[in-house]
Amino acid sequence: MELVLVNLIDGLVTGLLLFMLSAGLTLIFSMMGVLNFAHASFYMLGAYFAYQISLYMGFWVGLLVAPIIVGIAGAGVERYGLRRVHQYGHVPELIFTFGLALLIEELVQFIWGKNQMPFDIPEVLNFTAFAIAGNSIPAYKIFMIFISVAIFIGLLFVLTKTRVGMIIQAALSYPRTVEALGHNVPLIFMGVFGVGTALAGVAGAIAGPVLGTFPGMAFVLGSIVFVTIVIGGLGSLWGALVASLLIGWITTFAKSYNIRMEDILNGIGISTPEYLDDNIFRDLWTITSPQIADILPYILMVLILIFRPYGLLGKRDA
Amino acid sequence: MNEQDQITTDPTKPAQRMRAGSMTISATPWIVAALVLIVLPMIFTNNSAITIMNQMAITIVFALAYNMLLGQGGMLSFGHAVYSGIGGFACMHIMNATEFFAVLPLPLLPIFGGLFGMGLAMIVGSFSTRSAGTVFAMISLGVGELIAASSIIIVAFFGGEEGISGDRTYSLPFFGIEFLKQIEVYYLISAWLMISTLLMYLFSRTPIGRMANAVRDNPERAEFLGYSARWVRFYSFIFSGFFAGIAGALFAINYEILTEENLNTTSSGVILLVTFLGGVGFFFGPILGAIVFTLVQTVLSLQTDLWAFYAGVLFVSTVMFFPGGLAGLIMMHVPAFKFGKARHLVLPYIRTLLPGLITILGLSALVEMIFHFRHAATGEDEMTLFWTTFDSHAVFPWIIAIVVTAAAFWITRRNVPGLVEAWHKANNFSGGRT
Amino acid sequence: MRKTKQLGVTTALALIIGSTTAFAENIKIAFIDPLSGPFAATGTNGLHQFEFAAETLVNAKGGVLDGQMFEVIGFDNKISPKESLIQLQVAIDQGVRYIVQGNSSGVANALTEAVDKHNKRNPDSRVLFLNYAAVDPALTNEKCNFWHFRFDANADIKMDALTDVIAANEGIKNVYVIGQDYSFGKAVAEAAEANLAAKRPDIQIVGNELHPIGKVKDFTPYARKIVGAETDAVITGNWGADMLGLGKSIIENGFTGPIYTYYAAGSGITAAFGEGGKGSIRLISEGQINPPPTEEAAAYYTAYKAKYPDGNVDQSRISNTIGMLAQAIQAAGTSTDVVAVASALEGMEYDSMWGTKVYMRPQDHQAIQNMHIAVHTNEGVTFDYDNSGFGVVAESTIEMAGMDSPTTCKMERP
Amino acid sequence: MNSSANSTPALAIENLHKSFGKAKIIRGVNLKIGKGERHAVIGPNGAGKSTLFNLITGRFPPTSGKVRLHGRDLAGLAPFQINRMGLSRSFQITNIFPKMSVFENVRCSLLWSKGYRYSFWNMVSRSQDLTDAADSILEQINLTARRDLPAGVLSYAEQRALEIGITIAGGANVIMLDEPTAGMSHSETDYIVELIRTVTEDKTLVMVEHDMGVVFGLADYISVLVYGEIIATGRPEEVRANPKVQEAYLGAALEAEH
Repeated sequence: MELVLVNLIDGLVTGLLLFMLSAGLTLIFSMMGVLNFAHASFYMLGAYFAYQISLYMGFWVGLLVAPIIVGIAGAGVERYGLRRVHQYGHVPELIFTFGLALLIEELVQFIWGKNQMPFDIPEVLNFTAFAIAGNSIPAYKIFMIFISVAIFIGLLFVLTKTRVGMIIQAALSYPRTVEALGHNVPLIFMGVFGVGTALAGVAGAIAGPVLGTFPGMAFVLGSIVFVTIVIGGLGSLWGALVASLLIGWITTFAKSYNIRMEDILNGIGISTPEYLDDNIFRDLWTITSPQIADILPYILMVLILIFRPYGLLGKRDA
Repeated sequence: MNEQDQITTDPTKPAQRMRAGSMTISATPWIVAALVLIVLPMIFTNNSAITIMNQMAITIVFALAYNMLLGQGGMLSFGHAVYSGIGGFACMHIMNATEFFAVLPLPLLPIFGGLFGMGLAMIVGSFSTRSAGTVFAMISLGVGELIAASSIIIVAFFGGEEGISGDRTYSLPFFGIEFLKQIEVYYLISAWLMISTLLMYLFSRTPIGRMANAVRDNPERAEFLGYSARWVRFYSFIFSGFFAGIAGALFAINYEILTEENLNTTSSGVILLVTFLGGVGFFFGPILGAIVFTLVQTVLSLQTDLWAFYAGVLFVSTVMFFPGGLAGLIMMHVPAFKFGKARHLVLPYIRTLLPGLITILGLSALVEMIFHFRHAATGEDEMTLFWTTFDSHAVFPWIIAIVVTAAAFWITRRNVPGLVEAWHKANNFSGGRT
Repeated sequence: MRKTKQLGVTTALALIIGSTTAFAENIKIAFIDPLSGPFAATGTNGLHQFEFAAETLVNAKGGVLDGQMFEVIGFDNKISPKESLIQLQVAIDQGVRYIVQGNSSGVANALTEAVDKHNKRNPDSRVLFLNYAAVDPALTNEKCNFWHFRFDANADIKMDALTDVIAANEGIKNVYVIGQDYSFGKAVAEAAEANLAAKRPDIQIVGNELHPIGKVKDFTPYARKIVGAETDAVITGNWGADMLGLGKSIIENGFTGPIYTYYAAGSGITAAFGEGGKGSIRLISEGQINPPPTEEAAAYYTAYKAKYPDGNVDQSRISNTIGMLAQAIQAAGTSTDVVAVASALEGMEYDSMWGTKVYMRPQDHQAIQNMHIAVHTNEGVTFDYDNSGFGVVAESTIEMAGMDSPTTCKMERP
Repeated sequence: MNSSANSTPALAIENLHKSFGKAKIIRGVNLKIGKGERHAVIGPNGAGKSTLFNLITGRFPPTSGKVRLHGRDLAGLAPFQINRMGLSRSFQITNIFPKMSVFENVRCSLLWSKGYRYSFWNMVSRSQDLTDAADSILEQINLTARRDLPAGVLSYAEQRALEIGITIAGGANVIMLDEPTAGMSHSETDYIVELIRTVTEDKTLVMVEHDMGVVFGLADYISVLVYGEIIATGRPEEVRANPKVQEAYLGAALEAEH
């Protein structure tokens, strides 16, 4: 039972981290129709900027400043790159972000080299917050939860209580109408893109020390962020939250418990073949849940798309 | 930059006029292509050139197959490598089925690859082609990731990380040819390149091929013309899967090994970039893309470790400035040629592009120098660039590089208006371009 | 029109390829490993070590035979088997007769088969494949061939040596095995299980699992299971980001015992582990860095650091590869007849500056040498890694590890 | 209507309802349209004319009620299936294939009815019957001169003409036109009306139209749709004289007309 609680906390951390990325992405996607493939690259930039700043001014300044730089960079990309490509249609836009992701990875390697960066948890947070049945919960994880929740509340507040938020909300559901109402849509786009990428930057800055700061970190996270927003439903902030947590918990529990395919198959009445080693399906029989934990979200996404194309909480068709 | 906008934003319009006009199938380009393919290995006799040409041919078939979806059917796939990979893996298993392979002439093997690619496309297409757009794209991503991931887990079929390998020479000799030599493989691949390209071209001229375009542009209208958009997409999808499978089979024949990389999302992403770089709006676009990308990946990477950086810049700038791809860039000159005004462009082009080229080379020289300065071993200050050896830690080479680049850039900027004017002059038959 | 374009482009291609075939006299060694992409750090560092070894051990001493120099040419294979095969062909066309490669057993498998086929089909331009780091046992067992030589111990030999050390440690009662879900990770797990069962039947394997390779973002759940299993030691074959992620996570979640592994040093990993990994991370590898085994080794390392301040000599086998190749060419009296060179390599005994004898076993072309268990620490470190103050210090040595290890190789000689 | 009393009507609508959420847009429409009839549906804005159209052509599923084409129930059929049964429609907002040439637009709309279906063994350019048929339709809609231009560059009226061409090309015997003259100048309207008259010869025509001149010039019968219900159906003069219609709709419009 205690282990369940521990897993819930671990899954929550993973899920909330994913949420910080998917929140920005879902906003960007639903407003601009852009599948921003470079989103995870901004997350990586956040980690690297935070690391670089932390070398001179400490972790906290890094955490504060890096997302701002990332956001400005993101807004710049929108203003000088995406806006230009926008006129050609969605596919070129997407390919633009695709190429951008490659380019950012190369740039990062060019500037910081190809090695892992020794980006570490700050000393003040490097202790065990509490322990559940011998499983220590590091203080940094609690810190991550707090930051993510604070950002979610802040985002919710801005979106539901402020004028800008109202416009963005409207733009999520009726992108064309908002334009017709005379709002400076390009400026809103740039702002949303900047904020979205800044959120990814925050995620990078706080995840860099725990998940590693290296040139491949964007690729590792890359497509899973899309999976999240598609499962959650495009344009739905709550959907992004639900899907992020769902994925966080599914993968955590799948890793924690050794559920074996053989047991499942036996359970539904298929008996194990006698000569498993020669059986062509032997690899299927021996699959265990930790083995496929990080693939499960993709299965979930395909199923969702087949049976509920607008996602869990989405209103619009994907 | 504004001036350049005008040159580049609507390259497709005159080209479309062309395309609409020339619907008859002319045999000349095909004969020329076949001749070129026959003659090429006589010019480039060394094995590495042949290997690279084989790689190009395989990429061309794959990119054309991909463009059946993206360019002609309007379906964006993030997981198309799996269809080519499955075809390749199936062929590899056939190669290893010694008894069957011994009575099968190698040139027939790609048919099996195509059928397996098509088979998988039928299964996946049965649920993924219900709609185009994001749903299709995300299903393709999900399925692609799943199959790529299972390629490592399901060792019995995919062979795990090492993949599976075979020996093409165990097939039934084909008129005495055992395919021991690269050159023999080259002609086999070239033959299939011609066959597949011709078939894919002809496909685009069939009723279903035309309707693929119609569904891409306006699925609803197509439905009210009696066609089910879903079935049209499905047919495009399985034919694309078929030719992707052929590309996979050619890969199997050429490399005699298939691994996880034939299925993974990186390969799927690369083929998307290749196709787009060449230009999705034209049938021959992916051919150009495949040639250029293979050269960048294989030949440029021999020259510099930063090749991926240049490739990234190339892609991003193609998308930003030439959304029609390389083919679009070429085709926007067709009207000028047609109206016999192309000669007006020659001089302005030289005036602009020459310094432009120097600017680009100068910039890349600076990038290389920074890279060398930062990463070269201590004491190894010498670097060779453009056949010149110099000290990257001295000031002088930097000054030269910066001055040359800046000067070339300045000249380029100065000559751009002249080029724009010449461009308008060469194209003013249409009267008042927008 | 498009075909004429193709013609022009391939003319350029021929020029470029031709232009790199400049020097004729040198003995060319093609280094085919990733120089771009996620594994570029390891690849670039390996290339530097090869260049340095060729320069220091061969060229500075006047070369081999009548003054022929070694020239190491880097080919970027982007860790892709397909690209490796293309680059192999390009290398052969440039007159290369010696191929070195190490990263990824998948690539090594592709290369060894391609080299075998190439040598069969083109007897005039045969090449040797000197594998300096790919440890899949199959390469010197069922997939062995005359052209392939391995200078690193294979995964089985390493595990044999590693379990010797574990078996000698009475305090270890429970062991947890975890690895990446692919051939190498599985081979490590199987070897660990088999060896421990034979040497210390009382040791209980409390966990044995695989995780997807390169896809895990958060290792915490795995770490929790390991900590929860109350194990005394962890064995893993992980490398790269997966090693770092797993190791850090295990330690952060309160595990204090030893983590036995293969690849957890250099390429930024030592620096990233830093203080946290101190005393926990234990590596099995050939070549002793700390304390420096010989003065020659110390001088070699110092010279290397002077040239590449950001680099590490983390693969001492690279200098063995170059040294043994030079010795074999010298003994064969030719650098072009690779059959003679290969024959000279078979059964060679080489005195390495890293304080070991290296014996190239003729049955399977597997190098036999001393293996060490080294611990990640900052105490007693003469040569640190990643300029972090941390490095690996040898704790125990297994003499000529795997000397009588069995092999299924049936070597076919030309 | 009377003329076709014995045979099954081309189109029969029985007690059709459609709601979007709580809003009832179509509230029990009954209508029979005989073979060869030219039938116009008119009504004020928001009366549900386009919705009715979309229900008939299978674009939306009805909430309840039936639509029969030549006596066959259309319930649950997809647009393409309805089209294959001989019903073809145009759209209020121009709906063509803008990137294809004018000729190809027409040719694509011929493919199914000419029996080419999903074939991948025929070359469209080799099929002389297709080319001839497409060219003759271009002739009919007066766009021969524009044959090889991308459809997207045509003028608005030409695009509307092309749309009608596409709609009739498939050889359907029931043609439905959704505001074919919307947004046109007088001369353009005359051109389109003439065009419709010739191309729908011997076919059943159902149209929604605002322009009363067009309606009274073309239609044999008129139905008036107000708030989702048909308040009157009949010959133009009957409808014109119907007091309910005058009250609800026509009055103002007719006054403006004269």
